[in-house]
Amino acid sequence: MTTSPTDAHAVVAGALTAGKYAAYVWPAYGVTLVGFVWMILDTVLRARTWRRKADRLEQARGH
Amino acid sequence: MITALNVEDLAIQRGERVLFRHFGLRVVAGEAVALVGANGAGKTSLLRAVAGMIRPVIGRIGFDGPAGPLSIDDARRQGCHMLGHYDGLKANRHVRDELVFQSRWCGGTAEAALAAATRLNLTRLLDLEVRVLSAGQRRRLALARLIGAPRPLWLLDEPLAPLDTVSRALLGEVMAEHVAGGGLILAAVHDPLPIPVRTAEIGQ
Amino acid sequence: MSVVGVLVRREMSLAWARGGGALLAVGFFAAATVMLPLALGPAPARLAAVSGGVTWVVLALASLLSLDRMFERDFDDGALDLLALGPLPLEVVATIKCLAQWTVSGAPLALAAPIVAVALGAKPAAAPMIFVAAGLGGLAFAFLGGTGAALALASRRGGVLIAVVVLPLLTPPVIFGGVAIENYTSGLPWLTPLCLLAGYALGAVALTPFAMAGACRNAQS
Amino acid sequence: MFAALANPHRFLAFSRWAAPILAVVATGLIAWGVWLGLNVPPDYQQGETVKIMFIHVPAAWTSMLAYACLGGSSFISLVFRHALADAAAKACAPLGAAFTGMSLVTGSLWGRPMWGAWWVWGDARLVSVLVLFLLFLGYLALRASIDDEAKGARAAEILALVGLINLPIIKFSVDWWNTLHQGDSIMRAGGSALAPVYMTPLLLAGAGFSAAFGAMWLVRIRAEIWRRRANSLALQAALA
Repeated sequence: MTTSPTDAHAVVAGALTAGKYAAYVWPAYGVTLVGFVWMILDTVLRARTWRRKADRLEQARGH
Repeated sequence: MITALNVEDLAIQRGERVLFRHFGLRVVAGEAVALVGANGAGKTSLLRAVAGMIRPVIGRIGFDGPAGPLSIDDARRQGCHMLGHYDGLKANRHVRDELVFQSRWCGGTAEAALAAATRLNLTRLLDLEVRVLSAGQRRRLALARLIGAPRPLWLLDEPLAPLDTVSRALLGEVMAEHVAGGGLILAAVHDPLPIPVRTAEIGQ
Repeated sequence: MSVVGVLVRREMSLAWARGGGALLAVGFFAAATVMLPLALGPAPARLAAVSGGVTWVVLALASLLSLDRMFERDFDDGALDLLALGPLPLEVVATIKCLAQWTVSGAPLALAAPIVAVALGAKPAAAPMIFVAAGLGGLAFAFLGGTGAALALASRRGGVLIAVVVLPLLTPPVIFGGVAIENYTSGLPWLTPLCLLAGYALGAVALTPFAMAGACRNAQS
Repeated sequence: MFAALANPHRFLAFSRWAAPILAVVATGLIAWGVWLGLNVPPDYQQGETVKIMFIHVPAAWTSMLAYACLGGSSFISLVFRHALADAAAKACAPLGAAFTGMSLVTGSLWGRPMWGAWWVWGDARLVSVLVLFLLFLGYLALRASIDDEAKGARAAEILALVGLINLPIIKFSVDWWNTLHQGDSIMRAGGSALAPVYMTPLLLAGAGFSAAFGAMWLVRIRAEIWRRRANSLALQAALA
């Protein structure tokens, strides 16, 4: 799908036009993005904190 | 008809803590065993494991009948009495109703229950509500089902606790008769039982 | 009298004493429905339109509220251990408890439902259907409510938790019951929804005792 | 397969490479699907709002997938007593609730321009997703309200199974209830008669959402394993 620069610009513009319902389309995508960001952050942070805690306790036990 | 209780290599875990490991015990007909051990050592948990309420992490609990091992579920539901700290009585019901229910439910008859009541001198209280009974009287009411519904294996968790000296002597007699009649008793106790017992230690 | 009879008699007397018997359930039922005209205004047309549906929803809530502590009292005072060591398995004990609950507060609610619905403006001709639907629905509410009560045993927080856990599961009977009443009053075919309601209720009677017994054993352990 | 994964160490090793790969696949699929979706010609009836479908419908699919995973792992944990299966169930519920929540909000935003109402009771799928959301809330409420971990786990597992058995019945009753109240016509956009130009981005986004759910689920299970390990280590240290 090789497009010259101007076409790329046009394609992007095409995608972003949401017509008169823009007020509903973008909030919907916004909510989904927020949802994903929260899930990813919560998941990754949870994994990191517990992993660190487990490793620290593992060292403390002299392993 | 349980003639023996076998506990082999039992380990019980509560939450993250392992209460005890490699606990073995065999109780045969005509024998009473006192479980001793520090508070929290797992005496109550062991009784509840034998009664089937707690699932042990490792180990096996078996019941032998006259003709070899019995089905565990039937043995428990037909041959075990368990008396815990709580007596299972409803405050707003009458003593007579609870007495008859507890005995009938465990396989006894109303007559046997009333006979047990006279034996444990509860007759004066029959028409009262459980609410007005003292702790000792409630414990005696709960004990009535041991006599009212004859079952071979008694699992008692500190049975003497709320009883006064007269009632303790009475319970001693009842237990002695039960053991003499080929019954088995496994009791978690702090103060010694009024009958000759073999002791089993739990915990370190 | 067999062991089952002994237990049934006990559970009936307990159910009767527990929620003040039918009095509390019907009391709540009436009180909640009185709120509706006060809130929506007395216009008969508006009230009549929602009478069947509102009766049905308030019936569900009344059923849930009147069963709390069904297992909890026995769990707290040690009777559940005694019941577990009885000749009948916990599944049967749970079934008998829910049936006692249905008889003691479900039946009076089913009797009260038509009266309340008609009071709100439903056609009196619909009364028999409302009674039957309330009876069947009450059965489903008693058994699913019992499941919620057993699950909440380990949590020391009955009441609202049971409602949060159980209400989504009540969607099918509420829909079937509401449609059955709706169709009956407007002359549409009402047998299918009624059979669906009966099917769901009987399914609940058949399956939930296993969940209740499992939850009780979990709480006991 | 379950026995193999039941061992935490083997699961940690497996998920160490599986989770990143799934994450990469998910990002690619979602980006591709959304990109195609944004370029789709406006629907004759709905105009641009049809673009919301490409995130609303996948979120609904994934939330149902999440509940199926919740029910499945609860069943395995209840019947085979795998501690890891319980960790999987516990890890899966919040994700399921989040996907259901997103699906509801996007569904409402989708319905608003077309039907003038923020919530469209007429759409059977929206209503069943709403009930699914309540089921997730019930599960999370029950689990949160029981302090003892082992008891809380089993009670929640029993509820998840009861919910799983009820899910098809709820779906049927809501759809059936919907066809009866034919008052307002249903939005056909999400229906089967979907032009391929709409279908491909929908499937891509759907696969992407599911892969994202899978990746996050694996990572949350890892977190749960470490949490339990940390707790038991702390306990042993205290008791030693």
